[in-house]
Amino acid sequence: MNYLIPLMVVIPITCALFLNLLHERTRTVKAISIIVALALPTVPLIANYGVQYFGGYPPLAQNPTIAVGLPTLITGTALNIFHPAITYVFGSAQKLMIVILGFIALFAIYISLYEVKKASGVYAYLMLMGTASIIAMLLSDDIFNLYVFFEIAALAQVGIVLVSKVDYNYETALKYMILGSIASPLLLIGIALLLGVTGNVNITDIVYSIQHGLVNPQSPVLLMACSLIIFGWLYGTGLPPFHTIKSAMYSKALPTGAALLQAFSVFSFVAIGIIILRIFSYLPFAHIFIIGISLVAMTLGITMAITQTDFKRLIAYLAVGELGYIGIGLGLGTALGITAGLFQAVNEAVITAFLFIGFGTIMYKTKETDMRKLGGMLVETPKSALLVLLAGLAMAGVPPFNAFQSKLMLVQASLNSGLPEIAIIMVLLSIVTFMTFMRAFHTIYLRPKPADLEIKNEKIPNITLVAMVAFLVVCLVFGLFPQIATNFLQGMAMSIA
Amino acid sequence: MIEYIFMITTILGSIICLMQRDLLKAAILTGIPGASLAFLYQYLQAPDVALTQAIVGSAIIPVFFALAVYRTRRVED
Amino acid sequence: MIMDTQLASLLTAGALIVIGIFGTLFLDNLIKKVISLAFIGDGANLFLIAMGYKVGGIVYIFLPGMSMSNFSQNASYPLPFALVLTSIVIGASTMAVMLGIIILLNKKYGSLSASKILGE
Amino acid sequence: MNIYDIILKKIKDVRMETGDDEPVSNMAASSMLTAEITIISTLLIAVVMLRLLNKTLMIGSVVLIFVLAIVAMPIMPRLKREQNDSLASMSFYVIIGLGIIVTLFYWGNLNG
Repeated sequence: MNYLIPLMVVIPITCALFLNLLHERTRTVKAISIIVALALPTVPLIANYGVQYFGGYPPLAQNPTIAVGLPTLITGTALNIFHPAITYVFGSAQKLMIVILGFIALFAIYISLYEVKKASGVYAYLMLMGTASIIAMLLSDDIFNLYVFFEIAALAQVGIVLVSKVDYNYETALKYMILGSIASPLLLIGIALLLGVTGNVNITDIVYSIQHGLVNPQSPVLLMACSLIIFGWLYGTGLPPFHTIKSAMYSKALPTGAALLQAFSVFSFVAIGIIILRIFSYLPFAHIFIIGISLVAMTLGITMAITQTDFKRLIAYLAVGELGYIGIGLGLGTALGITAGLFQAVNEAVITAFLFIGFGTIMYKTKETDMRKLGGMLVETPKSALLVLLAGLAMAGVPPFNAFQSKLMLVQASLNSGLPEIAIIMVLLSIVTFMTFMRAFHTIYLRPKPADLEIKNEKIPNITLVAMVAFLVVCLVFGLFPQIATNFLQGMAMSIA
Repeated sequence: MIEYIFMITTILGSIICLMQRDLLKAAILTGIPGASLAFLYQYLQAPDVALTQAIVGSAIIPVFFALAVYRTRRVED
Repeated sequence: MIMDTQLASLLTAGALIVIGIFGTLFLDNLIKKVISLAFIGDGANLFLIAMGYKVGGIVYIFLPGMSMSNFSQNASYPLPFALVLTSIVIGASTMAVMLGIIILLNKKYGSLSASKILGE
Repeated sequence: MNIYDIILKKIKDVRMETGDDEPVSNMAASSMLTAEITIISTLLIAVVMLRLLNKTLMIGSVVLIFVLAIVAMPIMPRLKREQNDSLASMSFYVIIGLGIIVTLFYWGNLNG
């Protein structure tokens, strides 16, 4: 029994509920948040790989004591290997992704604790709840369990936007909830159709049923289920047609919240995307569709980013556009492509969190997000300006940083699959990404300071700089030694492809 | 046979509820599809879900809506 | 019997979803939008319940005195029903959050019109 | 009148139609121009992938899209206006997207 696997989800949820009760006790809230945030990346780091069956019911084939005396109707058929319990699978790919998610959540929580005078238990509660549900989505091998945590994550994201006190945050949150209440029942119906055809909610068993001919793979009901699950996936991750609302959500959150929100999107993209690939990869059209929607997301996200005047919205659109690169990797469907896609997901989560927190220092100093009213910040914050510049270089895929390695792998994968056009588009859009970032950097930092810009005389908290340096170190390590990451991810990619 | 009646009341109730101009009436009328669905679940061999739906659908959700209407405005503008 | 109960309840679920989507898209009042969203959720739940229904079956509760083989052949499939319980509660809590935001927005704008509050 | 002025004038015209009365700065015009070129070139390169299906179809559609893009030149301001933050347009595109996805999956897998 490997108790650390359920604890990865249980610890943050329990502490989150507890934090919500402690409303006024600032110091207790701070102490508990610091300890729990530290636990987020360390627990998956020390946990051993394994499988957790909730309730202690492994499949009958692995549990001979129960199987004794059962009729052959049960032990002789596929029922023998089906999973009766909710199953959590913790492999090497999950380990890397959960550690990275925990790392981002750790710094988001620390910065949120030190940037405000009075630590708010509610904000920490929402961040921990969201992180726990995304960890559960990555671990879960049960599609309904995934749906439940998907809904909790959506509510936590809305909550993070609601507490931000940015203008028009309530309106954006309500829009997101309305669109979500259209999309998530449709995702539920997709799961219901899958359940109706295969009689199962465990993904391994569904894949077994489809591959061994227990159900007809070409049945139109399965096609319908695939399209509805893909629609729910688009909603959860902010691919078009949901890219406007998702980028609005990022821009209405606090910088720490935005950094965490995009990490949620990236990892739920990976979690649900892998499930779609595992179940429906026998449909040739599923791959074509994933590549197509990723291209649309990249193009729309990056071109919309160029035309923005609000820098938070600009990074938000860039974050949506970068999701397309992961989708290309998953959609190519080869082992190299999927490894590259997963690697890009890890890199993007780190880099975008880095950028959101880096540009967040501007908001901290000026309370202004409109680029037309900003300028000359280089003199005020030289250290964070340098770090933001490095983050932008990393996002555009400049060597020695990590995104260079993953984008190179993506280009190689698309060339190997005989689709050089995708490689050309990816390179082109990387250049445009770099140009967009440099435009924002120039207007905010380099151009002369406008006369009416008020700069508050407050020092940026040290923890913010520490967090940015830590993200930079992760970027450099994965950039110089990409094998560290790809070795973790390769196993999962091989099993899907 | 009786389940068909509940199906019809569910659909008609939801349409009538959305056609009201008085929001308080609309809020209370959401109880009709909720309660019909609870009976329907009973006939579809799911008694435990029927119990939950009877509480949530015919009591809690209409009360939520009615409270929201009470705190905001009653007539649609 | 014109139509079997399972098909009829699937059609009812479809009708509820269509009514809900229509209401969400075309009704301007926010409270009515949320009521329509509740109908979409109800439709999805009814759909799941109809998946587990078995024509001529019995309720899936094993009472003392029942024959094991009769039960295992005729009982309806309980897994979807267990899922619906969770789904109902999730739907109700989402609804509560939305209504809370609507009350706050009504204070700010003095109106419940979606085109006034959520346009642009 | 060089090309840059023509483009600036076109963007101003489109702005005028939409009632958007912000002054058109150099920066805004050049970023609109970059976005415009990016979107057209991405579209053209993506269409080349149709070669896997049929070569004649690919050549025909590349030419067609090139001509259409030249005719409908300032695409980006219109595209930006479509992707605004109002709930009505967002839910419209969501429902259209749902319709397209469901249709594509039926058609694409039953005939593919």
